[in-house]
Amino acid sequence: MTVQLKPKPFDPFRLLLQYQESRLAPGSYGATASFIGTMRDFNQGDSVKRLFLEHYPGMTERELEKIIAEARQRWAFLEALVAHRVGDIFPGEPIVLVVVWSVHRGPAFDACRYIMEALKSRAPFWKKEKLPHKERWVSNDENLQN
Amino acid sequence: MTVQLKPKPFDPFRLLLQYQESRLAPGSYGATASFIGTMRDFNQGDSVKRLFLEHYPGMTERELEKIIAEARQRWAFLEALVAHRVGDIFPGEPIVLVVVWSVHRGPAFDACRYIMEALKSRAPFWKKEKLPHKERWVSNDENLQN
Amino acid sequence: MPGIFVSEACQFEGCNFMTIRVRLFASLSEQWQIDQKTIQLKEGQTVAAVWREITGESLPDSILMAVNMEYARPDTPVKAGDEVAFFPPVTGG
Amino acid sequence: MPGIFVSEACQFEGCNFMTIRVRLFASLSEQWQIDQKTIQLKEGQTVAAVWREITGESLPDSILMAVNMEYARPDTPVKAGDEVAFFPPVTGG
Repeated sequence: MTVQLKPKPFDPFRLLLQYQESRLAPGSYGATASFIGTMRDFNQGDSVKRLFLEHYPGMTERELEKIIAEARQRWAFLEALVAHRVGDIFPGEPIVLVVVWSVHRGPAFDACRYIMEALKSRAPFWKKEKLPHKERWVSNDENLQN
Repeated sequence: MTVQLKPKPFDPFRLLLQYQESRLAPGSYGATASFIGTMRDFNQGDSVKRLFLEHYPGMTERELEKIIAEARQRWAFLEALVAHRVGDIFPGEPIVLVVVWSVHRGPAFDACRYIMEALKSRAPFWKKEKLPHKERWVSNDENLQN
Repeated sequence: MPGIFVSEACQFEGCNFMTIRVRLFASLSEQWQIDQKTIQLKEGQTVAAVWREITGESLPDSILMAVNMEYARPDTPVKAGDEVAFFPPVTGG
Repeated sequence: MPGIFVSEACQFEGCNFMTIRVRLFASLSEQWQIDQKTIQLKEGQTVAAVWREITGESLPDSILMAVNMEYARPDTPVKAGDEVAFFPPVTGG
């Protein structure tokens, strides 16, 4: 179970594979469910040039670890990996990666989604969008849909 | 929307990335949900050495395309890719890949799971397991759990 | 246009037999030692009749079936030139 | 052991003030021009009192808060040495 905050752009599939090779024996898992959130170049009808992602160092990691621990109490999975960008992000760049490995598919699907939904509603991250002529903090209502 | 049957081992993330680069503009999608089913070296308490995956050429592809079409009627997503192995498969090798790209996360998660569940219950594939001292066809009851 | 298929299935006028291609898969193929087979069947028959024709038995509940690569039921009618398939519950993914 | 914290917060005996570290994030940090601030507060106060101390206003419903990096509520008590954070609803992922 690992939580990683990424100040620089990262390759989610490379990270996934590295983690998989270092933590899981081939043949031990039957299901890998993953989710990647990627920065779009539009939001709420506006063109978005850049995103700044602020977080609360210490609390953010702790909250993500709690979310994974809650998921482990509900579903039997082997491993989970959460990686999240912080800092300046540009369109097309990955923002978040959630991966869950399990023996059967149910727990992988369920835990992956649970972690992602909980992250969206509780993990201390804040997005500020750089539009062509202004900046704006993203509101929670619209973010929960994204 | 693409369905691919794979007679040889394939790299699911490489396939996903190739598809993504050829079909989706960077910045156009915000969510990528994927599922990979991998061959385990155990099932029902037995060690499994090899799997043979039979299918019904023509009907299998058609049924997978129908499943994707049904998902498209229910959820707004941009692209979906389904790849499935056929033939001899060894432990640790990927069997199935389902990926869905969408603007927001809900449709990607929902459609990915829907496609995977429908594939498990309807797509004409049959698994035969090679155990150390015998072979057996996998039963549907146990397969639906896997 | 059933007339076209009848003339395809039979080589003489007034024939009321049709040609059906039958396919079995997985454990059924092993059990009945049939992979693919062409049979002649009277017109106006159903999928269940195709099964009886090749096995001499009635169709078990647990078996799935397709006509021309679309899922079908025991009472689905078959016509000349159809491909009728029987297979056990699927186990992919 | 509150005694330890009191002696840390105050440099003389009998002091009933405590030192609290306050942090604001995102739009709140911009609005109040405060990123991080250390305040002295009477003992036995709550998170809501910390907010009043730094802004002079009462705590809006829409604001989230944490004490020592755990989510808290307006009536959560604070003690000497605590880190109290205020932030808008989160928008990660």
